[in-house]
Amino acid sequence: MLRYVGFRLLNAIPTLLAISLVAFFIIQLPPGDFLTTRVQALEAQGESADPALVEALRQRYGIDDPFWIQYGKWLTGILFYGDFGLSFQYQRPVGALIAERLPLTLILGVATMLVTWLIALPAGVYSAIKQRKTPDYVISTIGFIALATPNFMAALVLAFIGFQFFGQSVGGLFSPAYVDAPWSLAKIGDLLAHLWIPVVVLALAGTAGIIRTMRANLLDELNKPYVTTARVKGLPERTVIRRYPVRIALNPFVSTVGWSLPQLFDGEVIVAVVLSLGTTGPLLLAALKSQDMYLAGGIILIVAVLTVIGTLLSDILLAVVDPRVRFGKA
Amino acid sequence: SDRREPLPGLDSTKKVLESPILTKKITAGDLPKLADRLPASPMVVQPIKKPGSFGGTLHRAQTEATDSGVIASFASSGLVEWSRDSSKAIPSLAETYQRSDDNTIFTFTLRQGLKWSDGKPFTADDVIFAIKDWLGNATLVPALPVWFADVDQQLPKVSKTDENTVRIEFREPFALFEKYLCHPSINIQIIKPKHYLEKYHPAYTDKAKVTAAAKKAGFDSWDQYFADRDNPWTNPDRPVMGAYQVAKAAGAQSGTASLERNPFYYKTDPDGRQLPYIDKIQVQVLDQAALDLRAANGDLEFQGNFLGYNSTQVYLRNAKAKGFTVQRWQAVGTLLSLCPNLSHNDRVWRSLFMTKDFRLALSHAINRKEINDTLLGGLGIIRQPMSTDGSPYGIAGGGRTAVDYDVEKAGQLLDGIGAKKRGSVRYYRGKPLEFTVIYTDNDQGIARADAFNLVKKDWAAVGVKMNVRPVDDTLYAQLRASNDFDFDGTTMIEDDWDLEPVWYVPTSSGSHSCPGYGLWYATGGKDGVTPPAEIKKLMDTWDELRTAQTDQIRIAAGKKITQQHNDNVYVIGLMKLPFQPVVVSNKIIGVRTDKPQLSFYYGREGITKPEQISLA
Amino acid sequence: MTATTVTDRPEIVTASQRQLIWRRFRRHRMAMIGLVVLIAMYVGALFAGFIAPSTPATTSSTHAYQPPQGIRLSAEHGFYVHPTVGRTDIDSMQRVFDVDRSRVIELGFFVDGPDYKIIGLIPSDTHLFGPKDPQARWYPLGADRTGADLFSKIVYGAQVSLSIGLVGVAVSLILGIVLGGISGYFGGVVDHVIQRVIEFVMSIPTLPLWLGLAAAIPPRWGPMQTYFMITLILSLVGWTGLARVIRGRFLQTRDEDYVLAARLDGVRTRRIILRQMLPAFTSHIIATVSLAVPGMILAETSLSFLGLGLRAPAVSWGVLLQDAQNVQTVATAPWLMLPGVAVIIAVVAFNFVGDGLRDSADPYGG
Amino acid sequence: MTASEPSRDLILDIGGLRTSFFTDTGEVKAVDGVSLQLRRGRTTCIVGESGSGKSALARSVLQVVDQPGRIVGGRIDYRPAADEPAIDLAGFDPRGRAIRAIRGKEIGMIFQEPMAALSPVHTIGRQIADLLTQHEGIRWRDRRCRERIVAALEEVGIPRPEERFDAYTFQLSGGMRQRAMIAMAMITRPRLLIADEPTTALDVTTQAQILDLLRQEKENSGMSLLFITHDLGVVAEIADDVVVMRHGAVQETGPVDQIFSDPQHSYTRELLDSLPQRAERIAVPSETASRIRPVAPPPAAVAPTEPILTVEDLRMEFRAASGRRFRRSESNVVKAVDGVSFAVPKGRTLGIVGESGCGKTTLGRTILRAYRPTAGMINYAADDGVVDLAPLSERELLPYRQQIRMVFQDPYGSLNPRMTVADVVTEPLRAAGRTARSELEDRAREAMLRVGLQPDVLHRYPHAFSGGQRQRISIARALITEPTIVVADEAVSALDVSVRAQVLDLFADLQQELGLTYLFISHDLSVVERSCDEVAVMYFGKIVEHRPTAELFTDPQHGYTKALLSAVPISDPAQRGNRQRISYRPEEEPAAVG
Ligand SMILES: Nc1ncnc2c1ncn2[C@@H]1O[C@H](COP(=O)(O)OP(=O)(O)OP(=O)(O)O)[C@@H](O)[C@H]1O
Ligand SMILES: Nc1ncnc2c1ncn2[C@@H]1O[C@H](COP(=O)(O)OP(=O)(O)OP(=O)(O)O)[C@@H](O)[C@H]1O
Ligand SMILES: [Mg+2]
Ligand SMILES: [Mg+2]
Ligand code: NI
Repeated sequence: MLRYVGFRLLNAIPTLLAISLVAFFIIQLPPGDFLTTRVQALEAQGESADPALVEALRQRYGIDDPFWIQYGKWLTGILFYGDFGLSFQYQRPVGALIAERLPLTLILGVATMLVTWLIALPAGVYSAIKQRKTPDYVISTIGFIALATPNFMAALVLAFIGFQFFGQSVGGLFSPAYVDAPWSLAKIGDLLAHLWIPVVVLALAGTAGIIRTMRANLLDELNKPYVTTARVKGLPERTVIRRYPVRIALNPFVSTVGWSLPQLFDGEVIVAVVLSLGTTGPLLLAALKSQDMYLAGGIILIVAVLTVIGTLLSDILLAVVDPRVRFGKA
Repeated sequence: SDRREPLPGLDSTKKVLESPILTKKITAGDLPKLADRLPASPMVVQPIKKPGSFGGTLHRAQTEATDSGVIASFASSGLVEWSRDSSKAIPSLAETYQRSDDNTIFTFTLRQGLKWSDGKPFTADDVIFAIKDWLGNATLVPALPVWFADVDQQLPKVSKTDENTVRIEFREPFALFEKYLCHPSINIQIIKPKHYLEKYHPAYTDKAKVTAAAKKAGFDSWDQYFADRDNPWTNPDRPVMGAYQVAKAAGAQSGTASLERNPFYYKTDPDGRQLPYIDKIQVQVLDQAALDLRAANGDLEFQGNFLGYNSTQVYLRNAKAKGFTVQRWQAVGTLLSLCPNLSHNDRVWRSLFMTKDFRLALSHAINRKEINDTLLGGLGIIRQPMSTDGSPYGIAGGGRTAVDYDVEKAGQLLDGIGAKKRGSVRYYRGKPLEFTVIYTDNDQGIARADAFNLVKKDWAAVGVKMNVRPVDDTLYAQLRASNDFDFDGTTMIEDDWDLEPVWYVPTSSGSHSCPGYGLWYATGGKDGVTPPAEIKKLMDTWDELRTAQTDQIRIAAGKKITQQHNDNVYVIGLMKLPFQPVVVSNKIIGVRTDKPQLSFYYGREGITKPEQISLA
Repeated sequence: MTATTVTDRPEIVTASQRQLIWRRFRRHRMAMIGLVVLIAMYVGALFAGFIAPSTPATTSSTHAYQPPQGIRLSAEHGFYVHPTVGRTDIDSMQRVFDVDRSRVIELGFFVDGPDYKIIGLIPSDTHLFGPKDPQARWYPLGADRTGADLFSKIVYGAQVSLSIGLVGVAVSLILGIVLGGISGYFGGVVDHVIQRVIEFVMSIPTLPLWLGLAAAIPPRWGPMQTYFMITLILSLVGWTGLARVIRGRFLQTRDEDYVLAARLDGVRTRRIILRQMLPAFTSHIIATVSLAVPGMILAETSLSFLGLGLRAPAVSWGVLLQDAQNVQTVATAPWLMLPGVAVIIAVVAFNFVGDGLRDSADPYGG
Repeated sequence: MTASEPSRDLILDIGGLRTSFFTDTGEVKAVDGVSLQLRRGRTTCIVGESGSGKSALARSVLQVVDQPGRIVGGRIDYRPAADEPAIDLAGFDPRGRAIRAIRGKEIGMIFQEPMAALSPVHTIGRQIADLLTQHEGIRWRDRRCRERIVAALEEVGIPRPEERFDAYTFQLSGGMRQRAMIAMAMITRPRLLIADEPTTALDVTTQAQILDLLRQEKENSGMSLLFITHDLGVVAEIADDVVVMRHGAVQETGPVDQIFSDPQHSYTRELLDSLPQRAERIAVPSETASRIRPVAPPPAAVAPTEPILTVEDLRMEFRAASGRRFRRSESNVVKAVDGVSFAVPKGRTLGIVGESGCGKTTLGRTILRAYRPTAGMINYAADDGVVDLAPLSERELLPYRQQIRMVFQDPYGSLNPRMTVADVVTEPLRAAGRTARSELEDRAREAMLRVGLQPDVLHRYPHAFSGGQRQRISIARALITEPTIVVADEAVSALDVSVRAQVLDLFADLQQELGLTYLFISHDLSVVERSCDEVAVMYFGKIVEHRPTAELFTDPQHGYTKALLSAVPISDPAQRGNRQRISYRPEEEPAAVG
């Protein structure tokens, strides 16, 4: 087991290197560089930058250096000093910027995931059992509508409803009164009051896919002879379904659960932007748009590492829950 | 709310002179007494409405975490500052201020006993440190900014005659220096807390030590660390002279910055109460939609910057219920315009664009009224870009050239320059008149895509084909800098362009209408496109303005530039927003009601001298 | 040998399986509704010029933010609406529409209107329905901020939005099946390499890929080229998930006896993959596709939201929705979010059709 | 209703039962008015044509008929004990509580296809424990639970039951799975056990063990047994009563002796007649011998022709996959075929027998080059000279794929569930591409008719057939290309005797007509004896004995052959218990099977 994990981790190193390289490349793909965006941003505010200064800064930051040199600098910094570089935009170390946003990102991600799964899995099972009956159609329709509603639209409309009917201060995860307050019950309550919109938007959007897959997987299993065997044992129908076909239909989900790890980091970008959540998503988006390459690169690298870990985790989990995999029979 | 029971500060008129939160600190022994904090002669500010009471938090919002505009608006401080009508400089940190008759020597005498927010004395050394060790350090500032450069990009001579007197001497007259000194984003840069920053500067501290500290903090080099330490928006430790100091920076996960009052602030009201009245400012970073909803919800007590004109309707709808008013300030920098590339890389197009009749024809061909009716319900202000009438450089009746919709005239003009129609498109020297307008998409004010598409329709009617092409920010900047575009769609500023002349005079490759000439000017003719005589004339007039010895000369030169624009329509204007909404909570006292400009150059909301506003 | 006389046409052998699926599909009520809706939408998109009473480019200075106009019916005029003139109230900044009740705009079928070309070829100016007077304006779903008819815009927008999904999914499906199939069927080194590539592509977050690639589209490209590139970008990002799934299924199916049996029947590899193995996961593929097509439609809207991809004056549902992305719209012109409803209807229809197909193709299904 | 005295003695009384499958193409009346009675404490065997509705009947009793099937009429009166009232099972809601109390507790059931009947992701112990928890309230964590299950596993003869308790289904051989299924059905000591062909998958020795076990259980606890089989030998071994079914209806019922000695119905007679009887050589009473159809004379003893297939020192090793994912395993190699050599002359039939897991299937598949052999030669005398198939590439093999065909052991698995039968059967023709499309359907119909299936089922999917029907589809598919060699891997195992006879006749006819050569793999020795010219006995991958059929059966040499022969059930209830079984165990459990 340990050897296997070790082997997989070794395998991941070239993947990660390749990802870091490509990520770094992609970030620089759009024309211009951080300073051009900076100039443009200043101009949008009515200021203008002196081209001579910009040129000097460009040299100062080494933005004009060849791709390889920049990449090399970045990578050696990470590898040897754990230094992710400095964000151009914030003029702060990238590591600190990411660390700052991590807790909320995790809270939002985990909450979303839990809600999604808690809604979707039972709904999918029920939908499969009631195949082509009214509950199936109702669940499907709701799921599809949730899936089809563009996230940003849902977020905006919910935010507006929150404002119009509940007088809620939209945006961010805390009301102004609690932002700076130390943690307390009231603050947690305030967080929950703000968390519901993004969680609902994100979770609902995710349910349809899971409902569909669960339903399909389960339908494939429901007619298998081993289900009849279970019935013949005299088990109640619920137990039959839960213990046998559902158990097997869940496997594909187990094998993807690790993948949702990286999604925590860039899945909610658009909603997070609309609702001004202080998570890593908007940070990444802003960094990409302003070509703040060390910041963007840092986040992408973390996401990539998480992906690799997620895959590994999935594989291990799958092996744990599915003996066929464990014993190499599937 | 005026009739309410006066708060303690007002009641026992001269007894409560400082904010209760400071009184508490004094009691705790953390702070010296008020008399020891104020300078010998504090600057007295006359409240706009009436003296306020202490306390409260002002809530604001912005869309970018890195935008430090709130510092310039609410916590700026300089040797001098704008007078209340923004017409001239008045001494601020300086008790007295003189400039020589020829605009070369500027002398400041500081108030006695000024203190930084950490209680350390503020002296002439802090100014000299900022100039010599920051501006004068090639690592920190690789190229001198326009607002502080003498001829040949040299640093002016700086000296102190005594602890409280600073003298800045330019070799050539610098007519705009005073204006720059008043600029709330610039004036704070000329004073720096030497006692705090010298720890991070190799001229004062061992370079190895400075570098090591920088590395430890996660920076590659000392200058980055210095810049970080020097940033009043992100570093709560940096001493300031302004009314507020950042207590928590906005980078944190909540995206919220909080500012707290500077206990050593040097201004008082006429009764001797130490300003500001309001204790705290909280700034939340929000997306535009959320910010608009916040404003509509009455959560933002006083805000103009970042508010969308298009959402005015929503603010107005909720204003009464949520207890705020929507003021209509003058909109600045919203005049949507099309800049033909006068220095086009293509010779034929360059000569065509430089032809006045062509520009006039294009201008006449636009049905501005229709665009205005469609997009702004007819409320927009139609004019060509240039200084407005009442402003120093404005000329009477300016901005009206060729704004009337006259397709026939446009056709005649085009025929006149030899751009004849073949089929539906005109040809000029064998080339079809087909152009691309680049612009960055931005729906904040006038929806650019919609406006340009309407123009496209109008121009098509006179045989000029235009492709409307929204481009990414970076690409936009790059295309412009490399002089590689036909038309640039942008919003123009009108007044105060002397502070950023590129809008009207091609002084650098950042020019919107002729970057090629701008580069030529900036490089002294080494690079770029050699401008024709009329553009050279524009540049000469600009030089005249910049080095004017007196204001008369400066203003005369400015008017000349305006006149030249008015005659030639170098940039084709469409229209600008009728106003800029500013939400003001009913609880706020002391906000100007005379519809001032919401302008970057006057510190935006800072034009109302926010240290004297208070929460009832 | 004794040959039984058979009169049936030989095609029946293959056709009947399709018939079987179709027969079951027809019993799936929601799927049938979905299919009808989809066909209607695609026909609408194909004949956009004919269906839309106006064109996306026809603006009006007096009808910006015109709310939807309900149709009235009277004996005298048949179907009609009253003409309106809009203005902005300076105090409230609200759009006010003065309805002129003394005049009517009669509506009818097969009326003259703006010129267009049927399927981009045959010029015509007959519209399915609209005001009888070609100069008059009627806004069944309201107007946008330039006074253009939203309904017409939605109809035209369907052309891009509904095709981007299909083309994108087709590309990623082909990539996914080919690469996933090769990977899963042959295994070994090929599998290892393809797996690494997939893992690699999947590890790159989509956002930077979108941004990077979309921003790299040359600015002078026309809307068609941009549209094509966007489709390609979307599908390049999308194929990996499918490939992974298909590979997994291939690995599983590869060891099934019936695959071996087919091999021993002398069936060639390509045919084994296509005819024997792929059908085993049709239901999965259908499920994935019916989720992916809407995924593409939504991705296009997301790209538009991020300010990438297509932009006005190109018309797509994403572009239209992008204009609706502000508080003002939600508060004062909610009808501008109707393109979102179009997205929802299309997505739901797609999914029900996919569901129906899945259920009908399932041999165990009742 | 006052029960009359004899009905008290009935544990199950089925009356007019009708069960139908409602398919797209219409209603399939699988059970069409069956009435039958089961006596308490007795074994009732149902025999009948394949597809006659035996499984459907069995499943109807517990209301677990597969979708889209359902009981449409009739009653199933179940009387738990003589002094208890009867309850009508047919009237219960299939998902309801009442029927659940019966399932597993009162009536146990063993399914026809044990491979798929167990969950792949639960251990055997866990799956059996469900019953204890549900019906006896013994929790999974309870120590007694494990004890009971281990004991039950031991009872059915699963070696090392402690270990197997934690084994997963796929870790067991087919025989062990079957036995685990039986253990599961019997752990609650049900009053009635329904066993649907529980021994079909087993080799004769294992089958004998299981029959013994069932018999014992019946004697010890008075369990009643409803036993479905097509093997009249088995019937003769264990039945008290026999029910003969055909076309969804009961043709004849009666005590076993009566059925065997004095069959009333023509179909029953047909069944018995078609019995390939080998008992005659082991001194059978004359009256039975008279009914036995003489073995078809071997095809005209042609002068020993050149062998069409010569296998030389063939070896096929599998790298055992266990634990691959977590341990880089010390690769333990399974030598499934371990140096096999033989030659088959053209037009002859070679039988291959041996116990489960000895490598019969692997040998057959290797000859067909389903695997690339580890070593050895497979020389095939094609029209254009002898080729060694062993080293050929997939592409080079294509021409021979039409000539050497295989009937798969597991018909269910070898039929693509998503292709209609028509497509499956014609696939080899289409692959070869030499047959006109227009001809395909004709060929399919013809092939179906040949194996005794109606062509109108061509458009059904494979799952909608009974086990025996599927097997015939497999045969049709193998024969449709008019091959020269057919490897028939347990090709008739699931067929009832009458159909089996028909198929065997078909094989024989084709052999005569076309000079077909067969490799006949089977565990059913009676079939082998009837249809093979020579027999090779395999034991652990090696051929231990290879001789002409008659010689081998009369005078087995190898110890294993002797054991095998002694375990064959004799189709004569009169012979029951007359025979000593020989066991051959040179070493205990030499290798794990499965
Ligand atoms: N799912 C199904 N759909 C339609 N018809 C079915 C289905 N399952 C079985 N049948 C049909 O029902 C009939 C009875 O099948 P059943 O399985 O009971 O036969 P059986 O007597 O057990 O045969 P065997 O001895 O081959 O197992 C057969 O004709 C079969 O084709
Ligand atoms: N693909 C494979 N991988 C690993 N081992 C295998 C494989 N196929 C067969 N074996 C092993 O080879 C041995 C022979 O199996 P085979 O299926 O040939 O037996 P058999 O004689 O046909 O048995 P049965 O009568 O039960 O069908 C068994 O131990 C089996 O576990
Ligand atoms: Mg059966
Ligand atoms: Mg076998
Ligand atoms: Ni024939």
